[in-house]
Amino acid sequence: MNTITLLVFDGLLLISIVSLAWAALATRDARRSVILFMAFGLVLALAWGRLLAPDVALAEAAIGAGLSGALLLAAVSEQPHAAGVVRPSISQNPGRAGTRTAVRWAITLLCAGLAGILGWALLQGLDSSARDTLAQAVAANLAISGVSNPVTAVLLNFRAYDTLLELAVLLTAVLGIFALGQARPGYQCAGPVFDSLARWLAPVLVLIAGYLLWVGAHAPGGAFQAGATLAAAAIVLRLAGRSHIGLPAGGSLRLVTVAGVAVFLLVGLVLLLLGRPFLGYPPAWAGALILVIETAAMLTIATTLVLAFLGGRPQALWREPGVRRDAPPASDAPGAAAPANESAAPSLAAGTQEQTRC
Amino acid sequence: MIDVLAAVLILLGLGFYLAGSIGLLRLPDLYARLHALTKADNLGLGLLTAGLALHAQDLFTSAKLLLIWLAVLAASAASAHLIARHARRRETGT
Amino acid sequence: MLTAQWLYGLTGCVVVALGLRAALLHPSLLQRIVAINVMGSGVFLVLIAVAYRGPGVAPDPVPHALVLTGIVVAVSATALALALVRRLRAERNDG
Amino acid sequence: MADALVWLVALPLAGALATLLLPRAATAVALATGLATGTAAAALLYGVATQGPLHYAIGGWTAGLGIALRADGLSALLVTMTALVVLAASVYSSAYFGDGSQRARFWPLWMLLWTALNALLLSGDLFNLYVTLELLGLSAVALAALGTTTAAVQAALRYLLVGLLGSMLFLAGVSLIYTGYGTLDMATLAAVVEPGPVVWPALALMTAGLLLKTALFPLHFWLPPAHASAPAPVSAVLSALVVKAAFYLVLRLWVDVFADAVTAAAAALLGVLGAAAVLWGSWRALRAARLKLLAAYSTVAQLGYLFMFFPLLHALPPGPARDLAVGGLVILALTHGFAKAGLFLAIGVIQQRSGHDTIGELDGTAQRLPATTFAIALAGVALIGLPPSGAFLGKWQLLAASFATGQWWWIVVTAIGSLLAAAYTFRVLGRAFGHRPYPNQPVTVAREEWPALLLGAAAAVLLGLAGAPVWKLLEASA
Repeated sequence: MNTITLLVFDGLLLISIVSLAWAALATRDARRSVILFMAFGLVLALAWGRLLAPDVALAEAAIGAGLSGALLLAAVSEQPHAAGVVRPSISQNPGRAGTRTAVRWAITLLCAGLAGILGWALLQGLDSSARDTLAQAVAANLAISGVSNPVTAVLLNFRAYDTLLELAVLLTAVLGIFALGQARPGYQCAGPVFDSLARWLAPVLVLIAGYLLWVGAHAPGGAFQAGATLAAAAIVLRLAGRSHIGLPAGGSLRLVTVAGVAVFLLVGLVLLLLGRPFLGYPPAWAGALILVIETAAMLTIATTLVLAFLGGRPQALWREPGVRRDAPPASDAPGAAAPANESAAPSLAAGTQEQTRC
Repeated sequence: MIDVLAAVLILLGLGFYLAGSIGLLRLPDLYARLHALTKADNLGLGLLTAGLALHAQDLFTSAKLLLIWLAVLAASAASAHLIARHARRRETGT
Repeated sequence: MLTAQWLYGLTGCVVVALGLRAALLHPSLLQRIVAINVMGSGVFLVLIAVAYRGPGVAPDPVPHALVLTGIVVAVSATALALALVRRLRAERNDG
Repeated sequence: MADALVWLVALPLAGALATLLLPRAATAVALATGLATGTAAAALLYGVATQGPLHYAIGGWTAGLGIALRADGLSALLVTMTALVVLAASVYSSAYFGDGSQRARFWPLWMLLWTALNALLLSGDLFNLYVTLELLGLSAVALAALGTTTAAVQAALRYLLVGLLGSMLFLAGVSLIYTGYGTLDMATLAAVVEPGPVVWPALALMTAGLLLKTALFPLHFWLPPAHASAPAPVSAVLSALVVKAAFYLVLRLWVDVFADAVTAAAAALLGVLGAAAVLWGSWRALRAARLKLLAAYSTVAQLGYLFMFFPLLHALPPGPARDLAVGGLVILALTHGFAKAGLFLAIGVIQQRSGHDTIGELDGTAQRLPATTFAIALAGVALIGLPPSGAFLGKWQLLAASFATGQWWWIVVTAIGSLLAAAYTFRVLGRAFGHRPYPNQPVTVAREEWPALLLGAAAAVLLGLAGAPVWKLLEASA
């Protein structure tokens, strides 16, 4: 009886995943597509839970569906209500409709073929028995890894180098966003209901973030989920129209943005200079070092995700050297990126340039 | 005994979820559908978490389950209000 | 090979194909970014399906860590892509 | 000596953080870190030359569990080339970017790009390669988007979308490999892998992703607009290093890790695509209206030569003939790196001084900017493959290998490609030496012209005359 109900549940879950994915990608309306994508992310988090991957389920719900959804919604809300910025798709767009449908069919067949090959290779691969070597190695070394949650052990000890580069990827994305222009204008002050919700929700989210960070050592949780929850608190405050959402200003903002990678690199290099391998924590100190790195990583992940949500350089907080009004010298010579004036399209609520105190 | 009570609670909760979903599909306009969603589903969730809390091994887990219910209550109430206000404003054009 | 493994794995392959098709064909820039995210989720579905070891057994933690890293990389790439779209639209509006 | 592997990644990353924390002193900090990384690259080259391939297990964990950094002759040479090209372009950038805020945004991204390049060239783990590919892609796009025109932003967005597609395909291949073999470390994989239903699709997916990122012929549409609209030092590094890093990965997978899973037909396909890239790239370069577009299409063409080596390497049995061919491939890649970087830097000087880079209006450039025109000429010599340049040695080995394996058609393509390369180089030089009615005084911009000249000289003369150590190093670390 048990396996039948499980099979039915699996079937329903998978059908909803595929249909949500298909629906999100088939609609012409960008707004509908983003909301369906967020639903797809949440159902996917359910799938991770079912496959006994609670850490990934937390991250998918918080970052995959939550923050990606927030970024996409903020982008969609700025878009003129026409169906998105229509541009030729990546493949050259042939003129006549006849060839265009031919190309569509060709690409559809190509993707179907890819799915077939991928599935066939996957089934062949699933037969082979060589897959458990790493799982056993992780279990064997878990005792000296400093944490008891195997996923955190892999993320912050065995494959710590991956996580270091991944934090660098996050930093690169934010620096790229800053180079592109100013932040979006703030939102209008929220009504009493949403304002009281934000007033109550933000502290609870900060508390949950601290709990997730601490629990990550021995149970599902960790720096990424905690950072995403902290970012959610700041984003709720910003949506409620607050101008001060907890981001430090000036030099300390730069410090917090850099803290995650800096602490990780510092710990690695200090260990290197002490004769141990790079990022090779001594077993006695591993737990404490991992907690220090995770705390810095949480702060950096939260800050960078909030800065990404702002969509550009927060003018008051991020000060840059050089001429205040950047005068563009010779033509292609890279004059300063002309600060993109705020796009005309109204955001969620027509935000005034300077936020009213609320 | 506990299992029977938990099963009853969970079944009741599912019933309210079903009612909420049918309401979402059948009711004519936005405001009615919002009612269906926020009222039926929240009550369904309350019963569901109560049933699961009975199953939970220790008090701490059941406390967390109830916390989930309270958070969803607050979030769905606020978002329903926002959606209704936004729709209202678009209709009356203010 | 467990039924859940190949069930979720093949779904992952289907989702990858859906994402790739929309990423290549969809006219709207924003939805092409959504398509790439969906394609990434499909690959993650394959990875986690491979890690699954059965109802009571602890799964293989390495793919879980890989997918966690992949999710954070995907969100940073999406943020940069959306900032580029926003800048492109700002340039077009006053261009 | 193996610590150099770690310092090569840690130093530029620390430089990126330092330039972000000290925006006013960004240029000084960046140049200092650059020199430190350059010495680390020299130490690595010396280490590989004396002790053979180096290996560093990060965190002290065994290769399967943890991530291993590895450097053999090929990656040591490419890391050294990266260091030299990035250092030269950094000196150039210190004079190229006018105002403070632009410079403060440039340096952190520049150092992150360098980190990604070194991390990619030294990594020995497949998933780590995915993360480095993403870091490389994002930093390259962010730098390319520093250009202020709408075209730059549009090209950067298309480059990002193509890059993400490529990374996703690569990740799909990696997940198949993990499904089949349960390990991500390339060394253990090389010993275990055998042709079969898992390896072929995985290799095909990974290669498709990498071909998107290295812009091989049918998938090259995103490269010319992205490289042509980016600022000059960024274009130089994009063309010389970023696309080459993706090529290095294809080479590493096809020749080293999955060598016995590669079939003759697959290698021939890469060769044919390479040949098509040579012809199409050279033709479009000849017809390009702007210098930067010419250089970008020339990149597409030069990469075609590198891909033509694949069927030859597959046909040659392991032995002295094959080592010579591999040496030829490496020296051709190195020469193109130096020459293309020098060319883009020189074009940047012309663009900044005369406000445009349209080939039609280059009259009098030789009088006005003598050193820059000389740098373009040196780079042209290396792109064509005239005798003193390293490219001559590379193309010579290409021809020799074609004779040895009897695959004569690559010779025809190389001849036509070199002819077209000569055509588009002399077209530019002919225009540059055209006289203007009233000659104006020559202008010299030391800090911008010296890097271009040194890179061009390295490609055109140094690598040609002192090319032997490349072969010795490759044998020492085979």
